[in-house]
Amino acid sequence: AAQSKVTIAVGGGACLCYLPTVLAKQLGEYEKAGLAVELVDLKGGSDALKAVLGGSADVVSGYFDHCVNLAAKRQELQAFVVYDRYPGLVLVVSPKHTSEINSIKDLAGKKIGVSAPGSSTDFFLKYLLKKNGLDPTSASVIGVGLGATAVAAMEQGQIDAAVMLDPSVTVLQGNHADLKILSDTRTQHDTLAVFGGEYPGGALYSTAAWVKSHEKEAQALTNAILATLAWIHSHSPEDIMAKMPDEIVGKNKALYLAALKNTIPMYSETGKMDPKGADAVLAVFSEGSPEVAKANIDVSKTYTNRLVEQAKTTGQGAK
Amino acid sequence: MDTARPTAVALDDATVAFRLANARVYTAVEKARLAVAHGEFVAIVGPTGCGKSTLLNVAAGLLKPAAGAVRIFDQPLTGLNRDAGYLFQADALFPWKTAIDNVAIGLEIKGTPRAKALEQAQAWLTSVGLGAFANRYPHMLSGGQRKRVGLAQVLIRDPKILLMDEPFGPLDAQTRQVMGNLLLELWTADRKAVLFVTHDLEEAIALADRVVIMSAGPSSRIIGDWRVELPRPRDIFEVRLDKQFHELHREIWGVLKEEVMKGYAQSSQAAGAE
Amino acid sequence: MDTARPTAVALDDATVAFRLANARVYTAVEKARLAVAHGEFVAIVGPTGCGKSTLLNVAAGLLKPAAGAVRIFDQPLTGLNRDAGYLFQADALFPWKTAIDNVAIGLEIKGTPRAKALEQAQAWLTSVGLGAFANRYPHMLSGGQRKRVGLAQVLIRDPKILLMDEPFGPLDAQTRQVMGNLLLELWTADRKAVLFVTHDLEEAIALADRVVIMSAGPSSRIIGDWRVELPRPRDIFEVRLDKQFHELHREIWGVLKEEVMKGYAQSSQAAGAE
Amino acid sequence: MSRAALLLCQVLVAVVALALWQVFTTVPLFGRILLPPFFFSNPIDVFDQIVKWFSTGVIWKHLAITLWESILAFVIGSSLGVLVGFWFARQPRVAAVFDPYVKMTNALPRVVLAPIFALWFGLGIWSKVALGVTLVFFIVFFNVYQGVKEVSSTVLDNGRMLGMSERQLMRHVYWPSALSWMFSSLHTSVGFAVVGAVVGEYLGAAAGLGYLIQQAEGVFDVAGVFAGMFVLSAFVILIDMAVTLVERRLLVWRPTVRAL
Amino acid sequence: MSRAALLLCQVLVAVVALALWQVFTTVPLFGRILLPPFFFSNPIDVFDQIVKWFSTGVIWKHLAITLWESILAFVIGSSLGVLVGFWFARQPRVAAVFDPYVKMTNALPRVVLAPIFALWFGLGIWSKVALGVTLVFFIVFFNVYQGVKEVSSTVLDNGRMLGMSERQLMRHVYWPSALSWMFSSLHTSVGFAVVGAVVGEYLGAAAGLGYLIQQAEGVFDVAGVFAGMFVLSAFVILIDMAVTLVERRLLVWRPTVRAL
Ligand SMILES: Nc1ncnc2c1ncn2[C@@H]1O[C@H](COP(=O)(O)OP(=O)(O)OP(=O)(O)O)[C@@H](O)[C@H]1O
Ligand SMILES: Nc1ncnc2c1ncn2[C@@H]1O[C@H](COP(=O)(O)OP(=O)(O)OP(=O)(O)O)[C@@H](O)[C@H]1O
Ligand SMILES: [Mg+2]
Ligand SMILES: [Mg+2]
Repeated sequence: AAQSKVTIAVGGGACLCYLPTVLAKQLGEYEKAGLAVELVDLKGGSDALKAVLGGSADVVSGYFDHCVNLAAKRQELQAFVVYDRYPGLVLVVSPKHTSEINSIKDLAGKKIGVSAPGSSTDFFLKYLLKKNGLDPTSASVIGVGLGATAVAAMEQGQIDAAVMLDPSVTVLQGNHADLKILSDTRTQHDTLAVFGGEYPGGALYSTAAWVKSHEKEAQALTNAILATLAWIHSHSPEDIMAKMPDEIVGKNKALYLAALKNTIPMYSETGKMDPKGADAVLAVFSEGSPEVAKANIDVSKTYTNRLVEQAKTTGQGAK
Repeated sequence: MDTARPTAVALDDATVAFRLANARVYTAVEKARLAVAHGEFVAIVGPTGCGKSTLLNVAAGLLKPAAGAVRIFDQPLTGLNRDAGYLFQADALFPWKTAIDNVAIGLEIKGTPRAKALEQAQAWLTSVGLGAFANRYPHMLSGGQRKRVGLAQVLIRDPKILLMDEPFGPLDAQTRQVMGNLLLELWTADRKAVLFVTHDLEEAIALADRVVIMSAGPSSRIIGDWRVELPRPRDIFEVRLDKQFHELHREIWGVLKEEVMKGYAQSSQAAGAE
Repeated sequence: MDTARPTAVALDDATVAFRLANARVYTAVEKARLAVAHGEFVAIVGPTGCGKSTLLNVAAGLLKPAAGAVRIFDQPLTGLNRDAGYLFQADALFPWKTAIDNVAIGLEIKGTPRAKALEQAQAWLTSVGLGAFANRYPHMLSGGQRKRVGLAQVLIRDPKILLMDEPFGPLDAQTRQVMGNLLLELWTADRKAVLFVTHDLEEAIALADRVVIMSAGPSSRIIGDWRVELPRPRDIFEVRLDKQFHELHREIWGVLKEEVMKGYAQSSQAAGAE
Repeated sequence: MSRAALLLCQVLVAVVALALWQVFTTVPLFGRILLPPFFFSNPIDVFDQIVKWFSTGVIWKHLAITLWESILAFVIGSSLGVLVGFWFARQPRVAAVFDPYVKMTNALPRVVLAPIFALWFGLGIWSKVALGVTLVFFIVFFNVYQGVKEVSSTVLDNGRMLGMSERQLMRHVYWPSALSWMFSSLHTSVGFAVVGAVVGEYLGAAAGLGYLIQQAEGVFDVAGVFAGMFVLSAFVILIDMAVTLVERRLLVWRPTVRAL
Repeated sequence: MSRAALLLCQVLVAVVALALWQVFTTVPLFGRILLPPFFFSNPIDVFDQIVKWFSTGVIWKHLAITLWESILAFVIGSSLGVLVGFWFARQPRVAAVFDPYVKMTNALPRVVLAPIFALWFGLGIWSKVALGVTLVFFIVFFNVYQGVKEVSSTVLDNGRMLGMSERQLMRHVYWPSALSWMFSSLHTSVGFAVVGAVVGEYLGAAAGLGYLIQQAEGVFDVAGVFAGMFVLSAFVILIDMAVTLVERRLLVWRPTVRAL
């Protein structure tokens, strides 16, 4: 059958949180579902999203929270399959400041790194502070990115703590066995504790209009992702790593594997959005952004579980 | 001056002033009045720094006089003087062109096909004694050689008005005469108006119909205008043996010498004058 | 030449060649042998393009001869000739310095305090007739004015050897004489070795102890060397009335004229020669 | 053209550009909006944002930091460029040996070097200055290097014959002669100094215009992004004016108009 | 210095630099490793990575894309720079009016513009080319603009008196006279063209050296990052050589050595 072409903009392909999108390509799941998918790597989730809004890509593989955020800007985006059930954000204390900081409460007045001001990591931090009874503005926020800059800043103690993602967290853990972690949403425990439910991380989403007009492609994508998720949970981390392209694994395989092991529980088993999680996203963003708080967003419009459910009923996806 | 011929270049009381630092103004030439008829050969002589080059620049349209007017063939001059060929006092060859290309460009600009332009350029280089130097870039030529390439560059265009600023300055006496005869030949064959600046009074008299003397600057003026009634065609070397030549020379020389000494005294005043 | 005096500049069979395109070589000067004693004034005359400037460049250490040697005060010359002052044929003033700064720099380099250097520079400008032009940048001066600033720039340093390439070229006859006398005065007061290139044979004889004639290029050689036995001190203008002067002039002129015509014939060969 | 007329023309250009921007972002032409407001905001919103920044005063702190970084990057980068440019031009052997390495270094994407800068210079202003320096340096260096080599050989020979030492040649010949080359590169590099500072902040900082812009980007506030860029550009003009003043002062000797 | 000796020196510099790098990243000095391998990798690993890329052939595809982007950016950017530079220099009014806007534009951080380029030019090579063009253009523009203004006034007057039209002046006077200015800027901008392409890929792409570098960075594979930068730099040298060849050809008329 003639394959439809779909371009997926990935918000930073190296991040383990986006692994299912890449793995699906490696496993050939997209082709099986009748799609020719091109993955384009962008620097961050918001760049990926802009690529889709600008029309140069069809679907974003990125964090769901942007859908909510953009609803406040009257941009209708809709997530149709969620592959991360936990957000994977980790609040880590710099090895140089381990002794001073024992809980989130100690963060008042400290310098805390986030990937970028205004990013998900920033909002997450503000939410945590608020939840722990601190003024969200009481800590000074420094953008340090997600990569080596963040690691350097943490190692040198230029910042007191940081919100990080994998593999950076694993790198730090590898160098510092006693690394102090204040909140680890790679785990079910902390995710539930912080958000009171599963909190959606990476998802495939696009404009509501696209989802509507490209029902077939969206369904195919959903099927491919669900198949991949099932494959992930039925294979060992080593198997998964073996499937990933060399340039993404890099030379330090041990590091990648360790990070992967830390991350695997994060991947969703169902591909479904937990409505509580969606509400939590809104809550988080309302905290940091008055604009979102005021916007009267109907969260239920920002996602749909319909395609996942259809996949299940037709039995194409997860076995 | 025979009034039948049109005036090729006319300066009507042209005054030229330069702006100096501190908003002061230096009047180089004041109320210069000069008319060069078509086909007339006028030599300008004057002490160094009196404003000879300035006058040529005005006639070329490169400088606007602060007061007075310039007419070219009875038309007021606005912008460049398109009828004139100008051999500059300073080096003005295109350093990125070989000697032959420097000469040929004068024709190429008019649309002459390149092959033909090169052929003529080679002929011109040969007449100025540089046939063997066609492929040299200007920096590989001696001072006198560069000047002669410049001469060929101007002459090849066959302009109606020739402005020449010390064209034979860096040449030896012999070559000067050869070049002078070449110029006269050309001018006789196809009469042009020539404005010729030189420091060599003998050369001026030997070549020109009229010799114009300028006073020392600042505010230099035209202070003398002699007709040279020597018969044409002249041979530059032989004309010097003429008695009339000597009388004229002595007469002009007297005026000139006085002027130079005056200028020297004027311009060498102690500092603070400016 | 009186052998008691040391030799200031000696060229021992110096041959100078230039590389042209296509790996060809142009031999400008061949086996030039010339010795200038300390305190001697030597004028070089020759047809245009024969290699006069080239010789001065060699004596200045700016050009290395392809063969032969250069000695300065009996030492082989390696690198620049630090004893020489060189007045270039082309414009070589620093365009970013005013006239007075251009002159003063010669002293400042030696470490003279600026105030004193400026004072002397002003005095020098006055002697070359430019006292009132001290604050002009070179582009605001006429050709002859620039040359005179250059002259002052070289003379103020009081070098032991003077290399001068057509120093009076763009000056009028009167100013030439004034400058010539100035040069002679200086030279008499504090004898220097002078190598003086000129196209004006009369000037050469009037100024120099010896007049050297070069043949036309390529591969030009020194073909004549005349002593000028006119008594010193000389007045440049009056010396021309001397009978001896005229004889010498006629003699040298005869050789020179022939040379120039030969050179003209040689170098104006048709294209293809190069 | 008189100063007033010139200013008028300049203002006119700005007005037309802003008007077009406003129209294209708000009025649909041929059935669609040419510049989607999501990407381009519109001049009114941008202006609002700028006014808000200045009226509340929040901008000053950020602006001061960015300006300070830019100026440091500019000064350090161009001084280094001038020094090394002169050095290379005067030491042809050194130049020949290092030439390929300089060119290689110039091709390194500075963004990738950000972690190393953060490591060496910390997250404060110095890592941003370093980033700016790596941009400014090369622009100035290449021009000064060429400028020194372009010195008129007659003038140079004159200097040498007047007995100038290498240092005096530098001061009296090479330096003034290479000035217009240097200033040309300075005009280019003013902009790049600012770009370096902002990009540096963008990659990791706690304050500065780059930080503001990134924050605005994070919440999809395009008006904020554009406002940041405008404030930036306006200040570049100011720095450039300072450069032009110095240039005029140092290049008085150049021929300008010929006569009255 | 002969060619062989020069080459030897150059190799020597490289060897020394690599040796120092190796030592500093592996041997602790004064109790600590000066260049932590986590940030600096070491030459051997980098070399391994490069060899692997070339032996498996994966690099070619990426390299080809990046080179193509760089060359396009370089050619388009410098052509535009030359054209606009000439235009501005010959139209002083246009130049005066637009001058501040050009300078403002030059100060915009290109990284921030990436989404707009993606909007206009898609995610393929053209958005990267656009980014490179915005860097190259300004460098060339400012130099050409200045170069045209530096034409010797005597030579220019001579051209005008010979009756040259504006076009002929352009071809026979301004262009050859501004050439050395132009080439100086081209040497600078070769590097910037590549930087533009890589940064563009770094911000969003599916292939190219910038993409490779970003992937490597994402998994903290510093050797990969450095390997990418090395391959890049090596190719810049090649492009620069091509520019130098053209330069030599066009500037034959310049005085070089004086005598045998
Ligand atoms: N741009 C300028 N600014 C100020 N003064 C100038 C400028 N150009 C020329 N002058 C002055 O105008 C006067 C006339 O200059 P001009 O070049 O016409 O002299 P000239 O007669 O050609 O002299 P020479 O025989 O030395 O070439 C001189 O005193 C000179 O200093
Ligand atoms: N760089 C060069 N490359 C090739 N040939 C050169 C170079 N410089 C000078 N020449 C040639 O060498 C010869 C001598 O030149 P030089 O400048 O010494 O002549 P000159 O005697 O000073 O002439 P003039 O009286 O015209 O100044 C000339 O034929 C000239 O063409
Ligand atoms: Mg003159
Ligand atoms: Mg000469």
